[in-house]
Amino acid sequence: MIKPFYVAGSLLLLIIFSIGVHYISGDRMGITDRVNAVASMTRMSSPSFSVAYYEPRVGGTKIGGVEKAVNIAYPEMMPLDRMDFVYEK
Amino acid sequence: MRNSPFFHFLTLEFFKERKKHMGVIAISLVILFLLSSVLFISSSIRYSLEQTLDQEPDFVVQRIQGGERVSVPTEWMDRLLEIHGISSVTARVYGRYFFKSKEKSFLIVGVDFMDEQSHKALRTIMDEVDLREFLKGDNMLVGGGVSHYLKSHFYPKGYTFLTPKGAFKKVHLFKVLPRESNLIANDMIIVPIELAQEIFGMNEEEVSDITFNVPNDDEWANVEDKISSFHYDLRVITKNDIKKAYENLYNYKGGIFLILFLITIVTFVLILYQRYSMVYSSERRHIGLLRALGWSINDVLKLKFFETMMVVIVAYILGVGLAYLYVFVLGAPLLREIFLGGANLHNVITLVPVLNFGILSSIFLIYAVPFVSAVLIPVWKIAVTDPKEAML
Amino acid sequence: MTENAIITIENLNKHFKSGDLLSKVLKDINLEIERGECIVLKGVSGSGKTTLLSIMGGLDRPSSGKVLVEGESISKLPDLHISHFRAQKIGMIFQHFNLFDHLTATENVMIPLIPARLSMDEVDQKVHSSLKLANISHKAESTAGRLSGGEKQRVAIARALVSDPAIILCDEPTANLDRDNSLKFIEILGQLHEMGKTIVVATHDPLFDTLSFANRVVPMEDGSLVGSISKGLQ
Amino acid sequence: MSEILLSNQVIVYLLSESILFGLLLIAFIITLEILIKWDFGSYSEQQFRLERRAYLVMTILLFVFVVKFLLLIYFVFAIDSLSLLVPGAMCAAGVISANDYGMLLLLLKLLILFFLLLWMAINRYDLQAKNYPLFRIKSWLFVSIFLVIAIETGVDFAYFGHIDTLEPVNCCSTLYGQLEGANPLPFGLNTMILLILFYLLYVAVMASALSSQRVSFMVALLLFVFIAYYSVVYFFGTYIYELPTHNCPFCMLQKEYYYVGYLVWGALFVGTYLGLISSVMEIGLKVERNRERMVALALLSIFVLLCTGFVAIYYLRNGVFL
Repeated sequence: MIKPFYVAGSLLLLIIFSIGVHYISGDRMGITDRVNAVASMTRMSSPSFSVAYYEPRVGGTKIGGVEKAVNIAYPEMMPLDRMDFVYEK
Repeated sequence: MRNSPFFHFLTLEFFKERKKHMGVIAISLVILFLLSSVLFISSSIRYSLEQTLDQEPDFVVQRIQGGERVSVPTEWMDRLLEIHGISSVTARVYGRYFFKSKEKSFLIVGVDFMDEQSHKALRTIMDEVDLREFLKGDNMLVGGGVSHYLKSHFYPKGYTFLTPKGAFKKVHLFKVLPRESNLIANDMIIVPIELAQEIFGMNEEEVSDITFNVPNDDEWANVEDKISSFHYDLRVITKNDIKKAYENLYNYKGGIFLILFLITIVTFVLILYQRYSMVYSSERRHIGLLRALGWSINDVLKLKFFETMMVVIVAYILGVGLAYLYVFVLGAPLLREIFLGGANLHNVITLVPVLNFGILSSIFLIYAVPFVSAVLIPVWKIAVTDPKEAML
Repeated sequence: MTENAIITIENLNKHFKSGDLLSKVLKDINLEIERGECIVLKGVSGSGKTTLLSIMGGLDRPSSGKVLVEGESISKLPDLHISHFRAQKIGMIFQHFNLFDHLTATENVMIPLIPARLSMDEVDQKVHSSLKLANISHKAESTAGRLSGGEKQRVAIARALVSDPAIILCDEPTANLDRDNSLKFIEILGQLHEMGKTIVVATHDPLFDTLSFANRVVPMEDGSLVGSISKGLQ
Repeated sequence: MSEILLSNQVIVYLLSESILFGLLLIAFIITLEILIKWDFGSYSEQQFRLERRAYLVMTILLFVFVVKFLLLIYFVFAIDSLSLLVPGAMCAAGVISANDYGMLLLLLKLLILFFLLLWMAINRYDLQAKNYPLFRIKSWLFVSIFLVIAIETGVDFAYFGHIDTLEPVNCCSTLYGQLEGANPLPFGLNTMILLILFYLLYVAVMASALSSQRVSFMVALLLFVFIAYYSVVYFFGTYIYELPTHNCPFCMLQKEYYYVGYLVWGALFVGTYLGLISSVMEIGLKVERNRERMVALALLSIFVLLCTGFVAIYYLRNGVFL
């Protein structure tokens, strides 16, 4: 192998290394802890994506029909054509 | 490796002909950068959301009428407490508060601050908050998005809510939740539970829904069955449903992107095929000479294979590294809007760095397999060059 | 086939098909070259010298007939073997030198040794002694593109010699050289002859007519050998 | 579109498989041409062209082998991550059993890797000979590999297209667990005899390999893989999980167990592959393949040591067996 190649190779290694350092030393827990604390306090973790009220909060849970403004975490209710929903078992 | 003439020659050739590879590396870089950025953002969001799942209650009981969630009477709580294996039954009061004209909405959540868990959590979120002060009057904690919105609409101190009963309720803005919690708290307003009930026009016997935990995993199905037969208009949601919703959310935006991305990949493959056919046909004499000097087809294949792998790996490291820098150091400006949307309150979240085998290998495969496949036939074509080309 | 023959060619034909047209480049060639012989293939361009040389060196394949090198047929070997044969037995010197202009002399000479999986030290040693033999060691680290025609030719010789082949094939070696350099080249060729290499030169350069150490001059005309002027082994 | 097909890993996996299939189709057409027109004695331009094209087949197969190997690991990994979407699944075992195609797909994959490896061993030998003596054998072998891969690619799509995200599946404890009274082990073996067989067969494999008893080596090896699979699932696995009731071949691939499953299964399967290939080559083609056999023995020994090690470490730490 030739010298410029060693240089290029060590540059690439440096990139990997600095990513690793940033990854390990980053304030991962600080962010996660705060988000978790909010979830723990409110007992709900509804992602506050910036969607309009008529948009579904979770993509793809219901295709066709009118989408209702529901909390992201709670999927649409079960279809109305299911009789076990109407009658108590 | 250091002592191998083959690698010496390989790197020598690669370096001297680097201009030929630059174009391909540049295209690869753009593609890899886009792909990795999107996957990094979506997996970071998913990671954060999954982390919050541990805080979530195992079960939620809601009441459904006409397909809409309606208030639950608090007496249900007592009936739940009678079931064995159920613990920490808690009432929740929450709902969206709309600015009809602007189509913007807040999520108002009522919290019982006397509860041990909430108390502890509040201290994690903000170091200096005087709970007694907070509970004295009508105060609220708001997320970053809400605070920004209120300020820009000339409500810097507080906001007067209009309850369904027609009364006005003035609530003082007490503190803003820290920016790090924006992922779930951006459009959130936290108030004491009684105040939330007042804003939503509920009486004291009503709550939005009821949550509880079932510590023994094996009992989950059992408990779910029991509660479902409780009342005909009742809906039970388990933590697994929520987990799945997050998984889908992640797959939805990432997956749709990936499918669109396939078109780019096809174009990429065609460009590569063209380019390598061209580059290699200009190398015919060159390779013919190597063959005349005693290189076998296998030797040339090996040379070209390593050359391709070097391009692939260099582009991969640079592309992923750049995406990492863009997403986790710079916070992915512009691109994160795809994931956060712009219809409601503007959100600026802090992304937690997430790297794992799943993402890295997916990026590698979706890039390297089409790449090498596109190059395979041109490489073979050049490797079987007749040695007599050298005589021409 | 005599016992001392290193290359034996029997009833060799070569034709190219372009469309419906069949052009016969070599017609029924029979030739035997002994070990240590120096042969000059003489003829105008287009007489088929280069094609014959390529077939002897395993760079091209005959359309019919036999080519034996050291008793083994090379005309129908799989690629791995014919490449090995080229690397081990043949040293090629081309008309246009055919150096990699962006590499240095040393790197150029190294190329034939790469498939052999030697260590870098062994390679260095072989390259060094070969450059010395071709009298070009002083330019070892110069880029090939910057060398003069004569120097390039000497690097090409070094490259042909580096794997110590038994046979040296030269295709119009002096076509791109001036008279001085041509004479120098012939001088080196003489040394190689003394070392016992079998040498085949395809040329139309009259300089080679009076070559003192050439054993035979074989004139070629329109794809056939027309007699041969033997000078006898010295 | 089903949620499964939107999962990133599934998209990447299916794309890679499709690309490989496209390449193999090219190789397949060339191979057919070779099988029909090949005439090694001929000096015609066509024959030389075929000889060159055979190198394309080789290049493609080499690439396909490498990628298929990586994809197998990726596949298991993707399946594992899908277990979040499929109700009831705790690990890959549940997702694999989500429909009838899963297990078939996994078996096909293992089979294909073996035959690709065999093809490459034959090809290596063939290229080193002077007249391509085995080209017909290897061409027919490739034709059959291609057909199996065609089926596999079909099953790929069938499998991922038919995973129901609403219907609950069984988790590994139901799939592999001992139901009351039922013995999951083959031939009514009990754990003790299973273990004795395991170590006996290992000794038999080593002994027959070192004494160059080719046929018995192959037989012993095949029996060993079979018994080893059950031993890991029903005995050694419980020591990896440190839980006497946890019988699952997939959970050990997860992060909780430091991905040790990849090492365990990798050593077993690659070792077996190499051993089988060396004996097939030796019996069928009378070629010495000592190196492969030695590597195979080394890998199998690593496998046995690893399994035994888990038991030993557990015993040393806790002073009891499970």
